[in-house]
Amino acid sequence: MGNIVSIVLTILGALSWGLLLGGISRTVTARIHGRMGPRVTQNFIDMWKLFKKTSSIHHGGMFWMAPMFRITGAICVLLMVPLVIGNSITYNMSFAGDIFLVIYIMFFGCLGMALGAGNSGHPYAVIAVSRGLAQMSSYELSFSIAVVAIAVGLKTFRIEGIVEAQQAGILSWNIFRFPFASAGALIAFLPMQMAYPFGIVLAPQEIPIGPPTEYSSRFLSFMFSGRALFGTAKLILFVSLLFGGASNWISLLVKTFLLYMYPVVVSSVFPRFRTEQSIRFLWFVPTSLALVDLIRVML
Amino acid sequence: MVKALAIFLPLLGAFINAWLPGKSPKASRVVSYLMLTAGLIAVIMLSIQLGAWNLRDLSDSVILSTGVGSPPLSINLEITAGGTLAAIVMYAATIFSLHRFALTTPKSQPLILALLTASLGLLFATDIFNSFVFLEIGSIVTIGLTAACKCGSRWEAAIKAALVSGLVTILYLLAVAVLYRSTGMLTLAALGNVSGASAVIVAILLLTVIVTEIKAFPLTGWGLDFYQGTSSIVAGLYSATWSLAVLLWAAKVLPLLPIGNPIIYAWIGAAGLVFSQLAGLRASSSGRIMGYSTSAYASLLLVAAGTTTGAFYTQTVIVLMIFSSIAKFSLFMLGNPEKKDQWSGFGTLLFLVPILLLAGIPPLPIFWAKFAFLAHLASGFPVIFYAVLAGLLLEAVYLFRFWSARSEKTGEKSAKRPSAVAAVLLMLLASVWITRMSWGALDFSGSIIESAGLRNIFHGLFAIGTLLCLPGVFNRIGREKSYWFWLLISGAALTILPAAGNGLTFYLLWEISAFAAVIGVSKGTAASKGTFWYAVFASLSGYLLLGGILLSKGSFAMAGVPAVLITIAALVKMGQFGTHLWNVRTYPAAPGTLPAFLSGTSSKAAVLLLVAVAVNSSSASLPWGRVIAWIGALTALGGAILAALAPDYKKMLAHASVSQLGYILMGLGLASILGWTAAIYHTIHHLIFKMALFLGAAGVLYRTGTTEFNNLGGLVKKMPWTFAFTLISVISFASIPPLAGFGSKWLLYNGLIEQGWLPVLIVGMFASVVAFLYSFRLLHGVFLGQLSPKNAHAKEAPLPLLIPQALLAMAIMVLGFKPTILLNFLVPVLEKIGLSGLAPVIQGDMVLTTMGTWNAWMVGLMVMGLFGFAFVFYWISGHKPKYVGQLDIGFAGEMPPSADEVHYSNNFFRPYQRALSFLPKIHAQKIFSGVNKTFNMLGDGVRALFTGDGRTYLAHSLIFLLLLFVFLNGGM
Amino acid sequence: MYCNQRPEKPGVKKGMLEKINNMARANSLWVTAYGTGCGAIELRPLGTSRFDMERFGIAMRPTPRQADVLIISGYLATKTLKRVIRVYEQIQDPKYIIALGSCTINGGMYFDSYNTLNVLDKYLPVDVYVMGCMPRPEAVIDGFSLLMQKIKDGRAQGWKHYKENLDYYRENQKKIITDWDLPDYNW
Amino acid sequence: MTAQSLFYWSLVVTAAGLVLIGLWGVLTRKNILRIALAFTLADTGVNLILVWSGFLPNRSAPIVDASVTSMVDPLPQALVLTSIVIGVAVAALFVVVGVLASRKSGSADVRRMKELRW
Repeated sequence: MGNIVSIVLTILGALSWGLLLGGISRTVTARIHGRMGPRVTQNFIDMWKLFKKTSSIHHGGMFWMAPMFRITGAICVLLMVPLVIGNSITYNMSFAGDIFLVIYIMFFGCLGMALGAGNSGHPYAVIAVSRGLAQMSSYELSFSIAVVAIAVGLKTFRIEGIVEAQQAGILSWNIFRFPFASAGALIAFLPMQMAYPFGIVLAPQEIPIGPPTEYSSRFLSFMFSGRALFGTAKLILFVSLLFGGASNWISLLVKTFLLYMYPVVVSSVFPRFRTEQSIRFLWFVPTSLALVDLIRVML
Repeated sequence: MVKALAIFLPLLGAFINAWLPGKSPKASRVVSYLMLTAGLIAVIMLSIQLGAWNLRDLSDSVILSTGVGSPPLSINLEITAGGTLAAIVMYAATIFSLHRFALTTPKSQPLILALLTASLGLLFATDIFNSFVFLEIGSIVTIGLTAACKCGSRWEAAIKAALVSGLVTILYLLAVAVLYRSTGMLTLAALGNVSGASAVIVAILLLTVIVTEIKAFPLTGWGLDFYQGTSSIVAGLYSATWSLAVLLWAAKVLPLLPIGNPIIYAWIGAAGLVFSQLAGLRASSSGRIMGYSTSAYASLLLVAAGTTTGAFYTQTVIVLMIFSSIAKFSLFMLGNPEKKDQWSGFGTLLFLVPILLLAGIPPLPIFWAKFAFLAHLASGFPVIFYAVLAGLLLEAVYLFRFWSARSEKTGEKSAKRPSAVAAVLLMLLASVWITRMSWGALDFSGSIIESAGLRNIFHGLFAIGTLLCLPGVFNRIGREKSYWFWLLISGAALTILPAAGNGLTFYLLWEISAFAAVIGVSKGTAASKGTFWYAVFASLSGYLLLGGILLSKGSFAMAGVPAVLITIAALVKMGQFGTHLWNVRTYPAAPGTLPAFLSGTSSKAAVLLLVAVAVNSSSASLPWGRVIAWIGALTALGGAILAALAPDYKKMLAHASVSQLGYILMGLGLASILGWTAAIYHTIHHLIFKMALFLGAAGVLYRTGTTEFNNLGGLVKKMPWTFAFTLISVISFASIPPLAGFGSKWLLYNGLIEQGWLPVLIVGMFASVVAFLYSFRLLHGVFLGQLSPKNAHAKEAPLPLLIPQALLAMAIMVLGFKPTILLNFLVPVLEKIGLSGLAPVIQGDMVLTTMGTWNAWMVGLMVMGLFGFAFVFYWISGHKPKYVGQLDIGFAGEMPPSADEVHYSNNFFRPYQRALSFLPKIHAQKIFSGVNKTFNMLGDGVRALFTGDGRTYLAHSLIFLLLLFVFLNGGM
Repeated sequence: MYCNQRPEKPGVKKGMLEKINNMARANSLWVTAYGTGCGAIELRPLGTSRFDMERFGIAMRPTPRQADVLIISGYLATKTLKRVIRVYEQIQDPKYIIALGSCTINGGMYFDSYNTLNVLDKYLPVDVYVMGCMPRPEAVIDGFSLLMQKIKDGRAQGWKHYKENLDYYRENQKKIITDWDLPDYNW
Repeated sequence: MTAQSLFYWSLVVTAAGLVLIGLWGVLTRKNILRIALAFTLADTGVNLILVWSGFLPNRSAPIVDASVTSMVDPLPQALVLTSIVIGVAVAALFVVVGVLASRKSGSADVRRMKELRW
């Protein structure tokens, strides 16, 4: 029962935290631009407004179900990662699988969203999916190398085990024990968060906002909440993988906040790659970084 | 009395015919038929008397003496048991071709009967000079028949035959003179008595004569020109009577020649086989192709003469020569493809059986002879064995090209060719007969794979895979022809395959399965190319398998070269690493549900083969497991990228199939329990999802008539169930939890990490991510996006295609949510084999390895629970969106002009392709066309020998003679 | 191929919840990035650091599906009207129109042009007019704040009016668009 | 050298010469009829060799009458008869086919009869 409560609270908390972080990031970006920016609660208002629009359209079954896929996929990732180490009630479902399961279940939501975009019939949506998948297949390369290097180095695939192995002080964090793999993973984190210079999926200037082009009203609000959840889940995953996890709630919030600001800041100062440039960059730079640690682990 | 009748009735008929007035063709036909039928009966009686039908001992004989003296002044014939079988064929061929001669050249009846007489005489002759007489009669009649036929190049063909026969006369008589001078005798047995310098002279003269007459390389040229130039009827009769007689006569003489070590025949034959078949690759006219095939069998005769003796020699030669002659007879009787004969249905089968016979496909008779013969070669003459294998493979290539070029010219009119029908029936009867006799050599005890659990898995897979393809066989489109029979045969052979107890049985079932599928593929639309590639690669893997099995003496406990050969055979069958070309060409061309069978079920035979090799080896591992795993990994990656860029639904699935098979290889290469668990798991999983996908593709093709992405899209509205099943399969093969695909990847990665094969792991993981590219492309290109107006009439796929898909989708769900059902069965089975590594621990729904955990049931519950919750939330929140069509999109205030213009499908992953552009473009196609070009060049080089100038052929014979002289003198 | 159904007439919603909803709507105005005339140039500075419309929660959306507000920026040519109708009808309810400049009120300096609509109200339900030729960004922001006030008060009901009187608007629109090929309602 | 051995050797030399000339002619001549002639020459030579194969010194011809006590082997001579007959038939056929073939190709040149090749 406690587990169920924990799961519900985790979902709600992650949603709020994700939306709040989104609002903060909009403000931060505005300040970098020299603007005032919206309220930090702006994302909540937007969500509410979208949720309460009185009409909406859909283009078919997959279009209809895509937000469900998206939210389900995001929550699955969220629940597979233990939140606060030592507090076993916050481990949620993480006993059911290891890091490989998390890597693959991340695609669940992506595929769902891609299917919805495809079903919408809008060419831009599909172009964006094509770009997104191409890019995803590229950054997953370096990310999976980094994960394998860390997991093999620590001799466990269980995320819990990976976090526990980092509890011996700040220098035992994987970012210091596996600096190259971490660098690779952190570069892969940028396209994961659709940050510039890798923001080719949503590219508002050429394929107006990509996959959710046709999504309106309540569908869009589901999409946004899915994105917020997924973003939070990825943050927690990265914190667990590289930054020693969290031993209490404060450190979880602080670490995820700081990690969230990294793509926001990078994103604000970079222009965008072309698709093939992005793919090639991701093939070579982060991959070769991550490979260094993989070779180290192998030897 | 019977003996005499059997031989001389045709002669009598010829004389009567010659004296009959020319204006009564009917009477002469009656006479001919009477004489021939009576003769045929006599020969059959003789053969029964001599016990020829058991094919065990063919050397029994009776002597037929004529006249008062002894040979050479009179004619004495020794009627052997084997010879009577050939005589039956000759008689039958003459009878069945008579009506066609009667149609075209009614006056040629005496010639035909004379040809038969000469053939029979030569077949049974015991004397050198008698043989000379028959040889001359045969040549003269052949030239006469050619000159009498109605085709453009007859004079040229005749003059070349005449030139060669003139030279042969001279050389032969010289040999006769020397022999007589040396021994004072002219019987064939006298050849053994000659010694010293005379022996060399006699040997080289007669060998040259024989090689020229049987048209073995390099003295083939005149035969090629003759077969090409003469009419197909003459060529058919010629090959079934005179050519057969010459071959068997040569078989009789060759062992008697005073040549020292007969291995020289085998060398000439083996080299000739390779070179002539190289040149054969370039042949295009049917006559010439048959000529090259004749040359191949003549070379085989030489090899047999050089390497075997006694009853085995007789048996091999009789079966090989008789049945190749029948095959050529029926092919010639079917006419020239240049004349654009059209046929369909039974006609194509008529054409196919002889081709398969010539290529030595089981259970046709030549297969048995070739198998025994090659086994003999493998045991003692490895180099010759390899050369013969290579030559036979080349022969198969051009024969299948001939067939596939032919099968394209199908039409409405069915040819009525009783002669060919009779020949094909004869071949089929003979194959039943010979198979029955060889039945004892087969072994269905399953002793190749000792583990009954593994065997049962594969039995079940093959049976289920075949059964699920069967309901949809009648949902064919347009020009596709009925293929269910071949699907059934192929599936049945596969289903029995795991029970094979020895190499012969395994190879037999393997080839039956492969070539039944080849025939099935030929029933598709525009299938000629697909058929050709499939046939060629099936032959390649078949011959590699054969080589491996024979080199290890029929057992699967092997190492070294045989194991490598067999592994390569399996890789070719799986389409790995460059050989994917055949998959990519075959699957799109195959009709209806056949691609599902090929990709889902048939390719698993290769997995079975690898398993068989591994479980019989000492350490339960494949040779060079690491290399195999790398091949698997690279193929998985390359196949995935190619699949993402493929422009056609079925082509994409073919690439994807190759890619997914790569994972099985990675698992098998590991040789640990985890790896094998992953491999077998993925084998089952691949069968399930690939069949579902291909059945879905069959449905789409059936309803829309196309599989090109450019013409598809938006079908989800029209075919929702097909889409749903395809979606489940796609999610599964993209290895997204909670469906079945994740399990195989998880087990595989655990296995790879356990063994420390991290680079392989990385490539494999990368490939699995690239799989997302094509999985989305597949769903979008066919089902999502805009519905093209071309497909507005499409509707849901028919039930026979849908129900199997539904079952498979259910299997995916079950396997995904409760993989422990399978693992609980599989892991104990694999633990007994003796693999290295630790087995995964299964606790309830939890699967544990040393490093990872996986609870599929909990994951499944979580995903389904969340999904269900979201679903309910949708409903109760009162959200009622309005459904609008795909064209109602925000399109800058405009209305999309047409669905086709807003459907993004062409060059879908263009940016990816651009990003890949730094790679040199290594197309497997280019490599293979390079190979093709090389072979063509070699073939051109070889066939430059055959200039077409008759005198060149004479020069070839003389040079051959001189070389023999130098060689044998040097040797002595 | 196109959905041809007529829209249902929206019901009236009142109460506390609706007020909260209206607050949210007013503070999150998403604008279709669609310029119909010269006034579009005045919208660009709104996003810059000087005027920064984001502080009011106003954002540009590239697709009508996700927008709330359509800005008719200046004179509306007869040719453009068809596109504007389609864009407007594709926006999901509730939706608002801000009309910029004199031309939208009475034709402005183009009042006697053969191709400019003089009174926009007859063709589309305008919620807020912003006068000027052209109105400066400050004026546009002023217009937005007016719209926000109207929404908060529940008075921005142009979209309802449009749906209820679709026949009237269609009749007027069809007078201008002689080659009418749009569906009955652009979903 | 006795007359017998002179005869013996002249037989051998003539026969061998005829065969060689014939083969040379077959290989080098281009006219189809000349080739036929060359074949006939070679044929004759071969027949002589056949006769030679039964040749025994100091024997008479195998025509049996009272005066003959020892004769050469009669068998080859019988065979030669057959061979000659066959040779005639072959030659006749060759010439017929050659003439008709040259009519078809418009020339008796064997090099022009290369429609069928490779």
